Amino acid sequence: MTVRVQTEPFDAGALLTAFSAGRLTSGGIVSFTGLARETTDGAAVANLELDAYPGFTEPAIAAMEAEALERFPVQDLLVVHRYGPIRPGEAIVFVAAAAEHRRAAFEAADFLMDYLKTRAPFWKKETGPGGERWIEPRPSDYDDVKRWS
Amino acid sequence: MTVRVQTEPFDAGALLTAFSAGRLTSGGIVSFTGLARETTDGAAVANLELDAYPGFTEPAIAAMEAEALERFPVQDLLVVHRYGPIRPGEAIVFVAAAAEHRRAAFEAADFLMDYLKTRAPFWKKETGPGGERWIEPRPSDYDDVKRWS
Amino acid sequence: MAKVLMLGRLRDVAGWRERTLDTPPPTLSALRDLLAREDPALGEALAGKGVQAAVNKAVVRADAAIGPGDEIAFLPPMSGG
Amino acid sequence: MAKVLMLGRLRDVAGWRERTLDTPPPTLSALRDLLAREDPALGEALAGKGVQAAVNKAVVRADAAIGPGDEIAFLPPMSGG
Repeated sequence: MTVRVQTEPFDAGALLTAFSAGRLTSGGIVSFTGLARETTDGAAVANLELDAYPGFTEPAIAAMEAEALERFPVQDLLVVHRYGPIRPGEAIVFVAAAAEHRRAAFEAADFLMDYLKTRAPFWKKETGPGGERWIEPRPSDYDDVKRWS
Repeated sequence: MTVRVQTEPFDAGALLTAFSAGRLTSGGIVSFTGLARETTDGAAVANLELDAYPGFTEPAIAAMEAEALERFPVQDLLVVHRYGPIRPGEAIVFVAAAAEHRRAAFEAADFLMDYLKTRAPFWKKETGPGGERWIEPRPSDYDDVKRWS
Repeated sequence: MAKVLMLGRLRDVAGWRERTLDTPPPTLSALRDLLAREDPALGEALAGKGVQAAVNKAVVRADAAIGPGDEIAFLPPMSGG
Repeated sequence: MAKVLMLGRLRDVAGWRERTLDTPPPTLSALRDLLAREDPALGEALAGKGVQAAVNKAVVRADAAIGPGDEIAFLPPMSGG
């Protein structure tokens, strides 16, 4: 289980290659890559900036991974999350789950994303032609996370 | 939408990098990589060989992609599937789904895997210390695909 | 002339993957009967649960007509992924 | 001496991200009151729905005790991914 919170851009494919290497007992690996969109609800987004609380954010994500490991028969989990300024098309978050059987890998990745969206200590500001706005989880994000309770 | 059926090994990470490139309107990309395990139900597997029916297998997978596109609001889908001899630890199948919102990408990838497991025109033979055996879908695979009907 | 293909475990049961018939019988069921007379073990395998047939790469019913130039494939239960 | 941190939109409302208090009040609620007296708009934002507080990087109740050397952070609703 690994958590990385970083300002540097990352290549999701390179993370998947490294995460998959040498897995002789895994049957399936699920990955999720969250990208910064150029538009949100039809409006152009020039830039996205994530605030994090280093020293608080990482343990909170590690606790989510521990919860996922307890709920689903997965072998390994990885979460990489950026903060700072992020340009459209760049990856914000990468989640990977390895399991003997695919169902557990799908569920663990899905669960982690729902938790990250509503409970991970990040704060997100979009800057577009209309100015800046802080983004909070959508009602659908809160509905998604309720599926697991 | 792309389907590739090939005997050559592939690197799942390189496929994910290529699939993700330049997606300015996608919010999320889900990938699934199916790997050849070294053991199945505790028994060592020396080799795996997949039989395909070229000219029949590709259109069958393309029809599954079209079905996924109709069911879920996804922007793009990719299925790469190997046949021929496959060594433990190598990837057998790669599925990727890009969508504006993550739920659709998760569901489309999950759906495609359930369909591939039970309906894709491949036939799988394992060779181990105990000899050869042809593998058919597990009862759990048939249960999984029923979730979508 | 018609081409007959055996996929997956049917290939191992038959001992061949592809065969050419100079004079194919007129229907798929007649072809199954012909193959079963030559090789009862293969006949049994072709009658097994979940075995489908395709003519010219399209799945067909058990009593479909076949003719010269056709490619007939026998497909055991499929399993990808 | 104690350190006070404002995360996310609270940083924009306060106009600062980090501040040092030479003599911190004894409780978190006294600290909220102090900040609200200085800056009513910040006081309102701190009382907003879903705003949590952490002392030394652990989330605490609204009436938690604080003291010299502590790091107190105010956290608006979180949203990763």
